[in-house]
Amino acid sequence: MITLTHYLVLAAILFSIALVGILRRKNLLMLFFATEIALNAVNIAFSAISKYYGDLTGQLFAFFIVAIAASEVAVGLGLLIIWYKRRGTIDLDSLQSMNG
Amino acid sequence: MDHILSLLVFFPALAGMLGFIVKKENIKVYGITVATIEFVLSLILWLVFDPSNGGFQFVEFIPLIPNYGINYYLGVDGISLFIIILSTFITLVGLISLNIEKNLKNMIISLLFLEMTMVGVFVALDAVVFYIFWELSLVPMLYIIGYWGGELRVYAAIKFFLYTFFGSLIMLVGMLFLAYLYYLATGTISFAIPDWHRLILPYDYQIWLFLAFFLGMAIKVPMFPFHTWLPYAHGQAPTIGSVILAAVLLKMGTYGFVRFLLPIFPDASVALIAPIAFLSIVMVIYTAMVAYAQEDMKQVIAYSSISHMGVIVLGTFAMNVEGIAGSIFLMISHGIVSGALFMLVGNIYDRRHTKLLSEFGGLASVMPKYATIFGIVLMASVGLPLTIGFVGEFLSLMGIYKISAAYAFLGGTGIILGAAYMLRVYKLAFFGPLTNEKNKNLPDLNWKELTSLVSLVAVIIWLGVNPNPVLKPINASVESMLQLMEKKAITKEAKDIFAHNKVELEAK
Amino acid sequence: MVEAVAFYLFAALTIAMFAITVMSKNVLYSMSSLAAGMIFISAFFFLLDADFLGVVQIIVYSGAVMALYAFGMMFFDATKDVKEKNPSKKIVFFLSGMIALLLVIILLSPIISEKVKALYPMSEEVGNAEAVGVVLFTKYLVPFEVAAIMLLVAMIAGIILASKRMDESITLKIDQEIEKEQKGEL
Amino acid sequence: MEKYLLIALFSPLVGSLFAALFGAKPKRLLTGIVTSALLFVSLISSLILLVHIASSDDIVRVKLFDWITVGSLNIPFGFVADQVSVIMMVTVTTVSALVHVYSIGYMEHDKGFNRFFSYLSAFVFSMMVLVMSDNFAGLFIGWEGVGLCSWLLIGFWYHKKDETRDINPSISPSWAANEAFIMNRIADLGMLLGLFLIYWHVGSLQYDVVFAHVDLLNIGLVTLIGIFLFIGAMGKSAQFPLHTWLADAMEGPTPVSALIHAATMVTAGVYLVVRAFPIYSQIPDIGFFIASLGAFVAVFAASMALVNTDLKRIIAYSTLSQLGYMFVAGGLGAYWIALFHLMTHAFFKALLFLGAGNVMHAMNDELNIFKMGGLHKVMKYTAILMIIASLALAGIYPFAGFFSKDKILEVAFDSQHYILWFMLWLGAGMTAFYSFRLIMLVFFGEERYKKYGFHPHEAHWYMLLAMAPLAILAIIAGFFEESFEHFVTKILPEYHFHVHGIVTVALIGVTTLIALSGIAFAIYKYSKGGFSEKWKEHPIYKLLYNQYYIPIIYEKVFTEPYKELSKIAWKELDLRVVDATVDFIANVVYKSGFAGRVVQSGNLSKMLRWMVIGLLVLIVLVIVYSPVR
Repeated sequence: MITLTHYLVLAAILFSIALVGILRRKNLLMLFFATEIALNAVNIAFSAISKYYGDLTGQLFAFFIVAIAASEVAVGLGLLIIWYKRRGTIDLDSLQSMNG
Repeated sequence: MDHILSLLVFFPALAGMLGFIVKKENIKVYGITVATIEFVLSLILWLVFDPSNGGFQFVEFIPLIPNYGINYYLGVDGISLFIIILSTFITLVGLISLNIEKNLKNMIISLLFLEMTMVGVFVALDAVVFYIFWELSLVPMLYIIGYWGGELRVYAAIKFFLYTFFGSLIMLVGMLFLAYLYYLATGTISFAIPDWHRLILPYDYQIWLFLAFFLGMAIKVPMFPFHTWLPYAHGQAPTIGSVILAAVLLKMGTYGFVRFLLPIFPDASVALIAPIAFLSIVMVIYTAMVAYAQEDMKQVIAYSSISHMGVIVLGTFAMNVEGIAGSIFLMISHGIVSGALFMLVGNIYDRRHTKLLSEFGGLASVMPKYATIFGIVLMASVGLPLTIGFVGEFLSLMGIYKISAAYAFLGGTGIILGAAYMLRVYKLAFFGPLTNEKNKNLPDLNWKELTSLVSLVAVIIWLGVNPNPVLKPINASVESMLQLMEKKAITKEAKDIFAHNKVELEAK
Repeated sequence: MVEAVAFYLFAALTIAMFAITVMSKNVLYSMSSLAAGMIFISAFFFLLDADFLGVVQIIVYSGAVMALYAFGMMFFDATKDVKEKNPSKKIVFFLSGMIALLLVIILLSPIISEKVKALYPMSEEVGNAEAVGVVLFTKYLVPFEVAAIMLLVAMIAGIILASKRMDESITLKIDQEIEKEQKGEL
Repeated sequence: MEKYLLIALFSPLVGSLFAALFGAKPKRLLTGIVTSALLFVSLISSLILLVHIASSDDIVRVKLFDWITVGSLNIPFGFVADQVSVIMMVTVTTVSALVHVYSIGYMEHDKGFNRFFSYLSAFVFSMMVLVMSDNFAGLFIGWEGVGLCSWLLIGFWYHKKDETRDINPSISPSWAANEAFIMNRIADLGMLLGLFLIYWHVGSLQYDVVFAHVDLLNIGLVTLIGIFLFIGAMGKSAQFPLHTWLADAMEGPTPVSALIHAATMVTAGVYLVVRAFPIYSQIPDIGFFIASLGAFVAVFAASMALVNTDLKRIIAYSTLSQLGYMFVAGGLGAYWIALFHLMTHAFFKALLFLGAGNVMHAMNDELNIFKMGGLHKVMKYTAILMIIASLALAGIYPFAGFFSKDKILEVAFDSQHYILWFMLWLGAGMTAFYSFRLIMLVFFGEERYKKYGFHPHEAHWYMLLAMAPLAILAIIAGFFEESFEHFVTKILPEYHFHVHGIVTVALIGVTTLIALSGIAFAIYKYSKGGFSEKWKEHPIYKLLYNQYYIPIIYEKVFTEPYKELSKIAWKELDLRVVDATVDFIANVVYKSGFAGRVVQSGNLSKMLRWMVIGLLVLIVLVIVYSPVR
């Protein structure tokens, strides 16, 4: 029997994979990918909870997350392209102008 | 008359906002007009004030956040009434004597804003409102010191701001906790000070809360050893800044003592008389000595301010009518006198652009009017009878004598040491031969300076000869406060003190 | 039983896909595996009776988002292997591992489910898409509209950002260039 | 009668304010005339009151309005003219009216003419407040008021610069003024404490309430009150060890010295003891201490007068010495005798000072008596007046000093304090000697002033005329002894002598003898050219000449260490410890900010790592503080 816990653990694992990506990769594009994974992991958790508590709110939350992810990709990619045009690289370490 | 307090608080600020659209040439007249109206309003307040009523009058109450007991709650009693009048009076006098060219408009607007915060602090009966005004008062002062000050102005301004701000934050924590305790005791949260006055707290809580409040206020007073921001602030501030700082802003601290510490924590206050008296006495003697060593005229007066504030604190913790009423009167008199002294130093600074005592000498022969007024104010400062300075000092020391003769004696050394450093200044600046060439053609006071100073001198002598109109309302309020404290006292020590802290005729 | 098999199968697939996404040096591989992972995730939604969400997942993620990425990648040199100087892997894996471990611990612990009361209970009579639609257009109408506006804004922003002639944009010039320009060097 | 009381009190104030109007203006003779006239008004009112009280025994009381009302404290502006205060009023107004007239001449060339009269009349007002007040607080107002005026008047010639002690032992007028003020403040603190003590145990500061209540207080308390009040009296009356200011106060104009530092203000301490007799008669031990201190000062001050060369300082020491006599009488319970001596002393000492003023005027403010001599030829009247004053001071029959001073010696003998009596007796001899040393050196002998190129001249006729009444009083005042006693003992306690007849006569004889021999010795010695120069090298001479080195000791022990300490307090303690601590805390915060700045390197991947670490910490916290266990 697959319980809520199964789903949640799966979500946790996926989220950790995303974290690995966020931490490990320096390529901004890869960071975007990792972010998507993290969002999806959370989505799974939401819909699982929604199902096991019999409440639609979780699903709707996931739905809005998808919307946000889509917008994020649109804007983020735009910015990324600009950056690439100007600098010729999308390496994270090149984003150093915020030096404190 | 229902909303006279709101009018008093917000009129200067609103008028200050309007000041932005006033032409540059007219701004000074505008400022003086506003301050005069404000002053007249405060006098009207006094006129309609019922001196025999010890409670709060002209109370205004508008709920702001009722769930958390935060309300727009104003009121005035004998304790705050005269400090309000002092604030408006000093602002007016300061504006008249204002002698600044640089960005005059901003100066006058900040002064009017400052006036709002000062009056606001003294009329607030809700701790949150009190705290808001308390903190807001830092902003214009920071600007005044930081923009118009001397060479080290930024350092001085930041030190002033951060130091006092630090203290107030601890006080804020105290306030929040007190409101929480109120909630535990009654089931509703309240930030109203009169509500807190009725709250009887356990002794341990009292001590800790007392310390939290005390720290915030002690820095403002400033009590030794939290006083070091003051000489810098005074040394760097423009004349008007020093005048208002010494005359009114320092009084917020001692006013807080009377308004919060004594009635809310009577047992803790009694328990901590000894350490506080010790600090005050150190403050009196030590700063008097430091004042004696100063080479800069303004610094002498800055340190003398601290020294006198020590006597005020002593009087406050005398826990009897004489002492507390005396200390409140001393707050007013110190406001007038130190304001006048700073103004006088400002006058000479405007002429010579130096405040170093070594630059002066023999000024009495070139500036006789100046010397005369300085002399009168000086005598008020050292507490000569029939000047305003005596009444408060006499009563404060008399009050603390009942607690302990030693405190009164040690605090009283202030009158000797005070005479020593003030007379030293007077001798160095005004007496002796006129040696410095630059001083030979100094002009005497002009009408602008004379107006402001003479009005201060008039108050000095009037309230010195006839302090009763002021003392009567103070007396009524202090008496009712002491009754409250006596009723609230829980420890034996406090009960003893309140029961015996009055004249007791002895029979053989 | 079918459910269990499906869950484990898709779980393994998703994890594998995403692992490839994260570890691969080639961006194209990463993207492809990400797209695949997304589709596999929608399987969970179907398993969880969230049909509508599953469909949205496939359409939005695998369709729109991945298309965006694909187009975006055309701007970059995607054929090259990504060269990164990675910091110590130990820290990365330690942190992620710890978080995973702790999350699992948290999630394995029993949840007090009795107290949770459904706000919008699922009904058996109507289909999932219908139920979602009802809730979405009644209770969540305002957020929905806001989300729509957000998407619109994001779309416009994306277009403008990607299409503008970057060489002359003042807003994005870095300070040095502005200075140079002021000095008349540019 | 209330009307006269108020006129007597306020007319000096009116005069003072009138003169103050012209304060900074050039000399106006009018100010001098108006203030003097108003003082005569005051004098006449006081006399009317005196006659009224003497004839009807009616005590006049006036209450103007409440001054301070707080708690149970109520201090009114209340004034009383009873037997004691009316005597003081008459004495004060007499001397001050005459001094005012005299000053018109004395200050005629001074730039601060108007200012001077303003201060002088203000002084008289304060003194009247002091003596007429019906409560201790009012007394304190006058007490401080006369202190203020004394400060203003000692420092009247403020423009003079500071000298070393060798050139001018008082350093400068402004220095002397400050010294006087601060010294008095020290004593005032004692007095204030006394007032507090009275208030907290009696609940009032009104004389009648306090004195009615004294019997009920326990004796320790009364002793303490007595001590505190006497500390106040010590300052104002310049008793040891607070005496140094009086000699330095001679820096003020001479009329000031005559009025303030001889006749009136310095006797305020005696007045206080007399006024507070119900307290002091309860505590004879303190009384004896006061008497002992008085006797000590009587001899101590007289010894310094023996060798001094400064005309005014000699008279100042003699004042000090006479104040000692008064305290002996007061301390031993002979209050009316103290008051009597106070009055006669006021007359002849003012006369002496005014005479000295004439001499100074004639000698262009030269004060060294060794630069004078033979002046009687040019200043005949002054010489006569000063000799009258000196005879009175020495206590020769029939001059006023004889009656009052002799009574004090009798009291000392009668109360069986023979040591005190002996000291006073010795003092009487010394007094006679230095008085006539002064007369001889100034008015007789070789005309040394010619060597220094002085051209002395007699003073204005009205100055001499102003002195004449004082001279007459110095001669005849003694004969009012009986009526004076009768008058004031309606309030003050009588002093009952135990020795009578032959012993009294013998005492008078012995005292007169030593006074006469003192005079004779002075005349003999100084008609022959005085003591040899060798005497000046003698350690005793130096000790006396340098006032027992007390001013120097004070400077080394109190003033200079205080200056040093305050420098240390400021530069070391305040700046280096207190302020540095504050700055240190600020610096720690500032520095830790700098240290923590590394975190914000701007590198995104590092930031991400920090973020994840933060996340980890949060999750750990969630686990640790989880509400679900």
